[in-house]
Amino acid sequence: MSNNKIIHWFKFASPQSFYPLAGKMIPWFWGLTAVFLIPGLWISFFVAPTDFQQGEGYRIIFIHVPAAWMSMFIYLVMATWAGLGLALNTRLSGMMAQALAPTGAIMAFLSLWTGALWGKPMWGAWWVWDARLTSALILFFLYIGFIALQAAIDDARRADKAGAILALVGVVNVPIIYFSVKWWNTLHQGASVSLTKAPTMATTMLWGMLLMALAFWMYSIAVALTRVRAIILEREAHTEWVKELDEVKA
Amino acid sequence: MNWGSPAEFFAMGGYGLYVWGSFGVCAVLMIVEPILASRRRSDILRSLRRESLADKLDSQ
Amino acid sequence: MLTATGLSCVRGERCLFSGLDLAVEPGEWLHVQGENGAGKTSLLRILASLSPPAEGEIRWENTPIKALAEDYYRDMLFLGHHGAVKEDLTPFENLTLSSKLDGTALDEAAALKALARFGLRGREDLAVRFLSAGQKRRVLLARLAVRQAALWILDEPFTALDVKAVDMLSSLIEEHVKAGGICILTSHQSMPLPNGKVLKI
Amino acid sequence: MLTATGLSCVRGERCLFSGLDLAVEPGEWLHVQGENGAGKTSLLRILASLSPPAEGEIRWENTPIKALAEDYYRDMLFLGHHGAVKEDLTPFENLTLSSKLDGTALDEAAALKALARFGLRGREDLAVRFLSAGQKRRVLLARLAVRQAALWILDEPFTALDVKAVDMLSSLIEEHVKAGGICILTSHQSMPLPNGKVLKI
Amino acid sequence: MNAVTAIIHRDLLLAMRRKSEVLTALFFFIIVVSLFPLGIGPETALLRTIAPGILWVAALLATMLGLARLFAPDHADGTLEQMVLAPAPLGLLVTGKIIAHWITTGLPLVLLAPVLGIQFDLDSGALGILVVALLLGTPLLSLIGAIGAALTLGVRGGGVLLSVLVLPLYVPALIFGAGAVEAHISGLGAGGHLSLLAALLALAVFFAPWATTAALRIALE
Amino acid sequence: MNAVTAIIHRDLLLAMRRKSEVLTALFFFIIVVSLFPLGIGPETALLRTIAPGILWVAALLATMLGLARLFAPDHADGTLEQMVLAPAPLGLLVTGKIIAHWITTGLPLVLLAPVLGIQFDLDSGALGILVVALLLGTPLLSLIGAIGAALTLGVRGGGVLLSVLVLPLYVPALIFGAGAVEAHISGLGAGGHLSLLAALLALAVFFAPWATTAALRIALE
Ligand code: HEM
Ligand SMILES: Nc1ncnc2c1ncn2[C@@H]1O[C@H](COP(=O)(O)OP(=O)(O)OP(=O)(O)O)[C@@H](O)[C@H]1O
Ligand SMILES: Nc1ncnc2c1ncn2[C@@H]1O[C@H](COP(=O)(O)OP(=O)(O)OP(=O)(O)O)[C@@H](O)[C@H]1O
Ligand SMILES: [Mg+2]
Ligand SMILES: [Mg+2]
Repeated sequence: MSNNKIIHWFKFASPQSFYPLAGKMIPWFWGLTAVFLIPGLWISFFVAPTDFQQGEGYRIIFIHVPAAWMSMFIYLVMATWAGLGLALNTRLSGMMAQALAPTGAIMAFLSLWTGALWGKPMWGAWWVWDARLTSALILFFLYIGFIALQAAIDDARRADKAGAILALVGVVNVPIIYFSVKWWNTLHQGASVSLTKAPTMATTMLWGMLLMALAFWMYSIAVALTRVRAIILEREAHTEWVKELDEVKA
Repeated sequence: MNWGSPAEFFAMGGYGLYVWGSFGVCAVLMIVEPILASRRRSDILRSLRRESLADKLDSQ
Repeated sequence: MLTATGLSCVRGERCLFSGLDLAVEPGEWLHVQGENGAGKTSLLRILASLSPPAEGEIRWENTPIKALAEDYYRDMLFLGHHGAVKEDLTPFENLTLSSKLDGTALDEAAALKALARFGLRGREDLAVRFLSAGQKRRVLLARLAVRQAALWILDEPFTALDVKAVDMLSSLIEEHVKAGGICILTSHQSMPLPNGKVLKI
Repeated sequence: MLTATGLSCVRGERCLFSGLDLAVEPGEWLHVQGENGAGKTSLLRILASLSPPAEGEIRWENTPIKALAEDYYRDMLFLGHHGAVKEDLTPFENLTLSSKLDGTALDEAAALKALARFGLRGREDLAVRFLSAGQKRRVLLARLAVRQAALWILDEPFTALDVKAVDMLSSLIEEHVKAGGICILTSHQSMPLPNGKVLKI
Repeated sequence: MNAVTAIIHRDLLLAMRRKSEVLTALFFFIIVVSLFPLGIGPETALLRTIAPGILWVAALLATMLGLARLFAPDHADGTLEQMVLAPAPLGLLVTGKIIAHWITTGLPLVLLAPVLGIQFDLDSGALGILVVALLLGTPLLSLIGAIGAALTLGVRGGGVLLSVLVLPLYVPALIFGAGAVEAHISGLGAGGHLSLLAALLALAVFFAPWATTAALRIALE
Repeated sequence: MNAVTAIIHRDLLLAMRRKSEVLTALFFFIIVVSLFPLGIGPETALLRTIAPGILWVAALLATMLGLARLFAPDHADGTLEQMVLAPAPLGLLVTGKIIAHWITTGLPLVLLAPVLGIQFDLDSGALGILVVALLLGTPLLSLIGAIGAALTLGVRGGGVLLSVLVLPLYVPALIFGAGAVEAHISGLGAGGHLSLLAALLALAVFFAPWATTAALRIALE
């Protein structure tokens, strides 16, 4: 591969060219969020039938499951960015990881919160120390650890690298915690959506969940891009290109 | 359509507290988070603008 | 020979220096001077490869130090603000253990001799934390005397030393440089040694 | 007036000094000299009532300092090897908070002025841990300049300071002594100030 | 009095400067509490019985971890010397530091404990007692802890030594504190335990600052 | 290789110089374990069920306490800089330090655990499994902990931050370790848990020194 090509490829990984690009993408992702969210909510509340066992309480599933999925997915994406930053020493990667962490933590929190609110009517307890729940809690702690570590380090470059190591070590941990379900008797529902087996859920419910999950996904991208723009400005405050930006000169 | 009246809708078959507690917190967080994120950007922009103004005054 | 080209160093939003070039030949020493906060410590840490420069490159015997890594460390000795002496160990233990880490074996007699040379006779077996400020620094000087390294990088080595110890250290540096070594140091006092260059930042 | 009679100091099994007498009048300053490990720091800590002497007594304005306790602390300012600056706080916060602890209110302008006087302009809001060795000591000098105390006890105050800062500190001490204050200090450099006495241990 | 507020102000400022430290102390509490079910297993009934004990032990440990940093940084950078030499009585300054310590570590624990209690399926009455017991108990922990922190100051192996000194002293607080909640759950009143806790607190308020001051003077000699 | 033995030698020497530190880590372990019967109450059957969990949590906490001092003193006095600048590869030196840490904190726990297990009325089979599990688990704790210690080096609020980082990473060790003993007690074999623990250890032996070294270099920049 020629040297030029590498440089070209890296161009998008530079904060300078990513900043305006992200600015252009944000409205689109907000639009997509709305596109998925509105029919998603419609199905959740007005199309999906009442569950014969759980009554209306089950409608929490339409945010519980997307939040739980996103919390795990965002962690993987965050760790990937962090690892890229460590390996290739690109500035943008660390910023992306830092921008994703709070969103991931919020998703993890939401899955815990909605799960707890679901558990009270279904199981009669806000919380049980079941493997699935516990592993979601640990995931939340991993996010908090990542955020706290980055907050505690002043130098941004150092914070990125240290955070990257932590994220990578944590990623080894996630599947271990997740699969330890097998060694534990569990009250929580197992995965009912899988690629190999036919879905056991009603199709309308499945559609609602998928739409909501897509909405959450688009939302996460939009927020992360918004945040990464702020982070880029904070870190590159004293570079020429920032000083030349229209919104700064104005 | 599952609901006869708005009251029925808000009662959620007796699970109103739990369902709206979940959706409510979810909505609040998802509204507050983007606001905070863009606030963070406008904060840094404001200080950058002040600085560039100060630079201009210096050079005059 | 140590050369650096186009070094620059940024701390926070402040650029301490930029476009700094230097070259020190064997048999020379360099006195880095500058006001408080000018960036002397930062420069020395960059030269010792402890922190990377914002820009520029450093070469040792014409090879970039990044590529040399451990080979550079073998040739180089860095003494910073911190003593790198363990307060709980005695001067003797500190000296022998640090030379073991450097991969050079130091026999008992040589260690005792070096300590005695720097006025630590009678304190060999007292934990370092009981020593006075100057005596702690003298333990480091003993290390300087026993470690074979071509390049010395010393950050304010004269701190806390009394007049006699300052003389001893000066002559140690003089010997080292005469024998074809290189020494780079900072100090707010002036140093009347031959073959010195001065770098002001 | 500070007088000490028959002071002795024992560390481990070593007697650092004994039967030491001293008297310093207002308008005088005392330079404690001695080799590394002679016991200067130990003496100064005893005079500041931080550690008790093995024997002997210290009087301030003819009253034993033990009896004076807080009244003595109000009149006395001690700066030791350690900076007593909080690394996480800014120079400005360090200065105002420490003067609050001393029971003297310091307004913002006075604090900023004192910091600027010691060349910390532009570093008022940078956490101290980012400062260079010399800049950290300069924060202490600013404290010296704002605190009203009759008796200054300074352990190696010139460490890490560059030439300009050394001059500033010297003139600060000179002013203080001229205004009827007392200053006791250690330093391995010689100090050409009027009204100085020397104590060798 | 001025000096006390000055020192509280300073310590809170320092705590804000390292916000993450305060938050992480809280998370430590949460994490330790969550570790036990992981080690013990998920049965709700079992966990409910041991919940007060676990919450209290975790509170003890969380308070204790922060103790090492109560005087040590001030000692290391010489501020403590300056405090001893300050014109204000050392006892007052020490009280100020203890109050700041409680505000930054004890108080958040008290506020968080009910949430964790819910995870262990405690009912609202038990949660109320838990909060009251912690409200009385955590200042006690800070006060006793300060003595230990002062005694181990500058001593080699301080951190661990500190816990060995302090944890036995915490035992009464643990017994009455966890006991109060358990007594409530098992239908006996919690009143007796709580008033004993209050009595201990009153004792400590008078005694601990004095002992801490004495220990600090010794450490600095 | 020479450098590794040199560093182990030095760290053990330092540990001997502050013998009290090693001993107090042990005492901490004992005290934490003993606090639970105080907080929970004396029923033997209850205590027996929760014993493995409590012993493991206490072991976790005891290891964790010592972690803060794994690199911090070397960092503060500049020795770490010298280690980075030593001709031997930093990874080897780090491995040496981790080994020394395990010898001074992990090993004593392993030796002491059976005694404490007896206090909770565990039978000899369970005690055997406990020892084996700890023998596999404590090096794992030291290895993972070293990464956390290196990451929080010189960072504000290091001590507590360290625990927040490290404790979640300890969870698998805790689950399989305590799980092994419980599986044995409940009649299922402990083999599965133990081999998982061994697999984790093997993974950590390769991965942890590397991550620690990288973190140390970052800390010193
Ligand atoms: C605090 C409590 C809870 C937490 C932390 C939690 C966590 C999770 C997580 C992490 C997932 C994603 C797992 C996956 O898709 O493989 C999930 C999915 C799910 N949860 Fe929960 N949950 C909680 C409570 C509940 C309750 C009380 C119920 C219902 C009674 C419930 C029902 C479900 C269902 C049906 C799924 C979807 C499973 C699938 O289709 O894959 N959860 N939960
Ligand atoms: N984050 C930061 N933001 C702004 N300035 C910084 C930051 N970190 C360090 N500095 C500045 O960088 C400089 C570091 O200087 P350095 O320690 O290299 O000085 P020095 O020449 O060794 O001084 P001394 O003679 O006092 O030892 C100081 O002026 C310090 O104020
Ligand atoms: N436990 C002990 N046993 C023997 N000697 C001790 C003990 N503790 C301290 N000393 C000695 O006491 C002296 C303390 O000296 P001090 O720190 O007062 O010296 P100083 O005059 O300030 O020296 P410097 O110029 O180096 O600062 C040192 O010589 C030290 O070796
Ligand atoms: Mg310097
Ligand atoms: Mg001295």
